[in-house]
Amino acid sequence: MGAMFFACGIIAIAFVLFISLYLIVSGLPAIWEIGIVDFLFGTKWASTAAEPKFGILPFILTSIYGTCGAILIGVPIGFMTSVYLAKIASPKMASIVRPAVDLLAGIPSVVYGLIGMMVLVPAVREAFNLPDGASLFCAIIVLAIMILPSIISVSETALKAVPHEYEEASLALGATQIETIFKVSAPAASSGIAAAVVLGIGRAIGEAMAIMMVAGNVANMPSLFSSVRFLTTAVASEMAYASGLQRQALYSIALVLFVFIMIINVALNTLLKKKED
Amino acid sequence: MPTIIEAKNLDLWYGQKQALKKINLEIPERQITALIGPSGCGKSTFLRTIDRMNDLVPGVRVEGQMLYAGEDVYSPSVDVTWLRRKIGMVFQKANPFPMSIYDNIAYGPRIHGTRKKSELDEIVEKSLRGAALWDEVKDRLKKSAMGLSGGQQQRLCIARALAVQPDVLLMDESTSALDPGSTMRIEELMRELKKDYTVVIVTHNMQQAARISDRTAFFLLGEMVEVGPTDKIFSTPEDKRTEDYISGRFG
Amino acid sequence: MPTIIEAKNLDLWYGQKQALKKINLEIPERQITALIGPSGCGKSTFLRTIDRMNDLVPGVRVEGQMLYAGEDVYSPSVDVTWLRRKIGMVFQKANPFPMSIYDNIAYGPRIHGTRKKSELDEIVEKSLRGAALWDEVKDRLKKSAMGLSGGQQQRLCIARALAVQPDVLLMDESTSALDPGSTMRIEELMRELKKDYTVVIVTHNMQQAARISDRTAFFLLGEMVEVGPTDKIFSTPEDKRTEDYISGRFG
Amino acid sequence: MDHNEHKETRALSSSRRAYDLILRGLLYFCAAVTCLLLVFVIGYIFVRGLPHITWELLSTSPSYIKDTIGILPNIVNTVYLVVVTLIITLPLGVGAAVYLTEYAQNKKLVAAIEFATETLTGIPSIIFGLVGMLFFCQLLGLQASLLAGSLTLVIVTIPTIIRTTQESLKTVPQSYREAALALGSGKWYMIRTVILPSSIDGIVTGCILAIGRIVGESAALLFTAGMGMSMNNFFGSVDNFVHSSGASLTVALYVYARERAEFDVAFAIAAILMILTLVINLAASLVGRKLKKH
Amino acid sequence: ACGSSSSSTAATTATTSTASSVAETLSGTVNTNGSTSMEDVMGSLIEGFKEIQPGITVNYTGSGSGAGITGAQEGTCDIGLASRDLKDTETGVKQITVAKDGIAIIVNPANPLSDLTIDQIAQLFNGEITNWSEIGGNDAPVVAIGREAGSGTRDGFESITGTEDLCVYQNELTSTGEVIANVASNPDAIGYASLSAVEGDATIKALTVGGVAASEETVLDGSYVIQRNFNFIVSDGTELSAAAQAFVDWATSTEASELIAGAGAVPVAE
Ligand SMILES: Nc1ncnc2c1ncn2[C@@H]1O[C@H](COP(=O)(O)OP(=O)(O)OP(=O)(O)O)[C@@H](O)[C@H]1O
Ligand SMILES: Nc1ncnc2c1ncn2[C@@H]1O[C@H](COP(=O)(O)OP(=O)(O)OP(=O)(O)O)[C@@H](O)[C@H]1O
Ligand SMILES: [Mg+2]
Ligand SMILES: [Mg+2]
Ligand SMILES: O=P([O-])([O-])[O-]
Repeated sequence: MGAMFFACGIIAIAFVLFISLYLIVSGLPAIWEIGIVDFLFGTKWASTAAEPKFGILPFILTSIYGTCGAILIGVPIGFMTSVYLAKIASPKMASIVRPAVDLLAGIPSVVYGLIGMMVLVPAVREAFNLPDGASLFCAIIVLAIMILPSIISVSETALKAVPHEYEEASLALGATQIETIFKVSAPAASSGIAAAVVLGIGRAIGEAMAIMMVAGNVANMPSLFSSVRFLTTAVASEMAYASGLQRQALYSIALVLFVFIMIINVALNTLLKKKED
Repeated sequence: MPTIIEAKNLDLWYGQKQALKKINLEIPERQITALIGPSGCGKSTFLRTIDRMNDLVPGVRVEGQMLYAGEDVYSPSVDVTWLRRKIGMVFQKANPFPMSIYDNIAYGPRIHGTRKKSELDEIVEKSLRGAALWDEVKDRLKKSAMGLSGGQQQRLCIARALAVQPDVLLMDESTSALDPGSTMRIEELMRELKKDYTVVIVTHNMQQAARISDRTAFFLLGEMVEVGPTDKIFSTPEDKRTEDYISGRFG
Repeated sequence: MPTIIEAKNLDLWYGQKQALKKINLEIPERQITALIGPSGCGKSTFLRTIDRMNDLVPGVRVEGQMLYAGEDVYSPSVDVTWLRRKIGMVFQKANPFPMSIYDNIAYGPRIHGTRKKSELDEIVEKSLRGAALWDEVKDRLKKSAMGLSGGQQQRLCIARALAVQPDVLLMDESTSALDPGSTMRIEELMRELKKDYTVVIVTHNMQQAARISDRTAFFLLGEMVEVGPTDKIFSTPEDKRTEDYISGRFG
Repeated sequence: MDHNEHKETRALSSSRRAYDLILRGLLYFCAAVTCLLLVFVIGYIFVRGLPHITWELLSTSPSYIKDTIGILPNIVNTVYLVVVTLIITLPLGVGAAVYLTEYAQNKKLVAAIEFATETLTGIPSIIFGLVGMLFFCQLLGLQASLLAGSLTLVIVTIPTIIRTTQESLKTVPQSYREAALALGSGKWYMIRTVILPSSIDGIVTGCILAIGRIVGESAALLFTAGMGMSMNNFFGSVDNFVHSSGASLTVALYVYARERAEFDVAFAIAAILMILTLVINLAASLVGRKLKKH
Repeated sequence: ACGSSSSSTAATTATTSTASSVAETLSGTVNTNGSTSMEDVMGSLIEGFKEIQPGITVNYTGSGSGAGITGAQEGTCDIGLASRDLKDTETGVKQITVAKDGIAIIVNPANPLSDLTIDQIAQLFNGEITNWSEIGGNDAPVVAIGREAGSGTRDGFESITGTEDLCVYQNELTSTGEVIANVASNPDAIGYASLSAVEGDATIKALTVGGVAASEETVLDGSYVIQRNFNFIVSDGTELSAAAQAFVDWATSTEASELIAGAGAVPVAE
């Protein structure tokens, strides 16, 4: 029996090793063949052209810009909302908003994509007088909304874990509630809030379907109102039909994405560990 | 001695439950007043009513008056941040902020608008000296306050309270979690402090009350049974219940 | 009385730390042997070595012999499930399973292969009677054991141990968490049990050891200092340290 | 202390008041933005979706000849994915959790497994889709089929099951283990009769969360399970069971919204998914609350 | 691995005879994957086939012609679907043509233009014409909507208009339906899509090319030049399962012609 449980336990490691090895084994050859500099820093992706070009800088930059944009919008709003929920909202209000936030967290990403493409894309086209609304901007907004729930709930948990004594001490010194929250509670919860941010980054950089529906999917160098491809959507949009070097290059993109995710994972782990100490 | 704090017919309810019943109590300036009584009798509640820390508890209702320097602390013209600045509080469990020792002390002054480094340095030193902690920490002001021992942390909290220049210091069982050595140091400190401050302490330790307080008030089941000079309360209490409690017959 | 359990030069280490040092101790059949000594001296460790419950602790190392019925419990030919069946154990905190009273008692017999309803019914009744609990619970055998009082739960645990028909019953401070009434009932029960079982108890309560045990062994810092008839240990101990401990001079 | 000074400094200084006001304003503003977003997203989907949820939609297959759309096959496909995935992932996940809490001695190995599960949690679905397509569909020759989709989802959901089970196993009091062992129980018997029953709540929570993940998954399914919209008869033959392809509800939403421009159907599916999410969250919090009571 | 593992046969005598003269009943699953242009045709064929072979389930996944060809090569489906002919580089598979289809050039109904020449079309897509007013339309930027690189429609369109690798797309969409929806919602857009999907859709407008309107007749007689084949792609090496073979046989027989025509494409069976 023990051996069977051991086997089950090993499976999780096996999966991760399997996925990592698979990506490395199938992703490295194309990088090798294309040349690492041409691959990572090439600005043109034309995988099916007569003279194919495999530069993924547009995807990398788009993913970075998109993620940063989403964080820039999502984190302040999410953090402020979590403060509101943890410290200011009446219990009744909180008991309504919190399940709604959970609901937002559970909604499948295609649903966000649907609303994005039906509401946001046309609205952006109108508002900014663009030929087409599908753009990096829309992707950023959708991502910001999608990471909001996890940022809210993780930082709310962190804020709630701040010992009440800190707050009492601050209030007893004549600080106002707001001063107490921002000068004592938030710094005391900072590692938890940082974890929320990193989690948000992980979510945003890994999302594919929702942004596939709003970003336009042309392999342009990123700019706010142009149609762009992310690392994830670059894999998704050509995966079905790619063959040969093109397909290997897709693995290489997935490998790059995987490296990003691993970095984020390690960061998250360290932050959470630090919090425990 | 002039009275600085005075409760007049003070009633307090937590929701349905009445925790203080018609309390009348005068606390004179620059003395140590001890509040004693069995667990749950309302000592902490009374203390936290003085600087309105009870406002934080949902469903609290107060009737009657609590006067500080002649003014009702619950009157609309009183700003609670000002009130709490004038009336410092030290809690049972030492609760330094997770920051450096310096920042802990400077927290209050900064809140109240002192920004200049030189001024802050001065306040920090003065407060730490006032709390008899300066010599022990002067070399590690930038280190985290969490690294101090329990007794040092509690003195840090006293220093932090002193840094905003209060008139009154409320201490709720502030030595009960400490070892005898640390307790002794803090008791010495209190004796020192009463030269400049009015001190109100809550304690379960009868010896402590007898040792350091000038006046003692005995609470029971939300009522203030008896108050008077500490000697008198401990030697010839007027009320039978006070005598029973002091002689250890209940509580 | 013949010896049923015997430790010979028993050493035990938790990692680097030696918890038992060259213990030599004979435990006679159908008597109550009490192990006494200050906290941390190794009483529980000794008890848990008898039925090899220490196997659960990572990094435990045993040297010397622990004989049960003449055979070393650590010899490879000994099956621990058989051993633990023959040597029942009752813990300090009552630990009934979160199941019905009936299933708690039937748990052991079922492990060891008894499946027939009628047989189980009989065992359950007999064990509960043996633990003096039958009358109190016979109407609610199907109810959860968690609904019993602390004292009842502890007797249930004794009944559960009896249900697998052990030879020996080990009880590690099994009454220390109980009120005096429940303690008395369990002490009566032990006196009853020693007609059929060998009982080894660990207790901090000197009076309890004196009241119910036939023999007493005194442990100190991992050593077994002295063993003998209880009367003798409590009246005229041979070792100075035993005397000091019993008269309350340390521990 | 000087009494005049009291009077002067009594009210909040203007800079403090401004700090207070601005931050408080920001707090309320951000909370309001979030709430409006919540109301908008939830409201918009229900308003656009609910009217189009008809019995016909729920109970038929789509037909090109009659030009009608029904999502019954997608509902059935989703159920298939949930059931098959759970049947595989549950024993594996619970087994791994049992190994970690009951058997593992090697601290390093435990840490490695825990790190691995956390890593799996963070891997984006699209990578699961890619690897799943390559490994299950191509190398194992399963084609793009619901079975390949389920196997991919096993990898996706296993960390959830491991984590929730492990958490509740940790709350089982050590004294239950001691009691069982002291009665001569073997380890596996103890786990089966005492440990697992006591942590059933955690296992159920894990299942509910896994179902939520399966129902909401799209990127990992698009390339592994295909987009078939017709009714599959899974139990007709082994062949059908192993290699029918088909779209789950989320994938169908994607197809109808993107490729067919059938927005009413897409919103109807969105509303259904939203209701499912609501039910799943509710169930999880109910079980979670029960768990806390123990 | 394409065909062999894919199907079980209830009646073991699998025939390769042409029409499926309702003789034997087969069972199994046939997964088809590929061209999104062929969606309407496949949808109709699948339903028609279900009536004569109720035991066989045919699934259709619309992921583009390139995916269909790759799928057939790699065995991730039984039958690949491609709206273009195989290239020399695509080995290991063969094509079976089921129908011909026009590629309609579509604009928003609000666009005043109704006819373009092949040259004008090429210029609109390769970025030489950037404003509709240059060719007599509104003063508005041209929004060229294209398909993903693996698309058969894109391949057909670009090779016929001579714009391979030259097109400047505002948006690269992955299916026929998306292109139609996008053009329908953007007054300045121009795109290309399967005629079978465009016919009878009032949300967009199909232009005439050099004066010829796209229709079954003009496609069949070759006067509408932007056209291509609808093909089944099957593995060279592995034999199709009985169920898949039955489907292919039936779909390429005259029995299916009416259904194909009904879906807007031009049947080729004789
Ligand atoms: N936040 C609260 N909500 C409701 N009731 C409370 C609250 N705080 C205290 N009480 C009740 O008010 C009564 C007085 O409590 P208080 O804490 O003032 O007692 P105390 O004299 O300080 O006791 P102790 O010596 O144990 O600290 C008690 O019955 C207590 O249960
Ligand atoms: N699992 C363990 N790992 C390491 N050391 C242990 C472990 N259990 C006990 N010890 C150590 O072994 C020594 C003996 O412990 P033991 O529990 O046997 O004492 P005891 O006599 O039962 O004490 P008490 O009366 O407090 O129950 C102690 O020093 C204790 O710290
Ligand atoms: Mg108190
Ligand atoms: Mg012990
Ligand atoms: O979907 P396509 O027919 O254009 O490949």
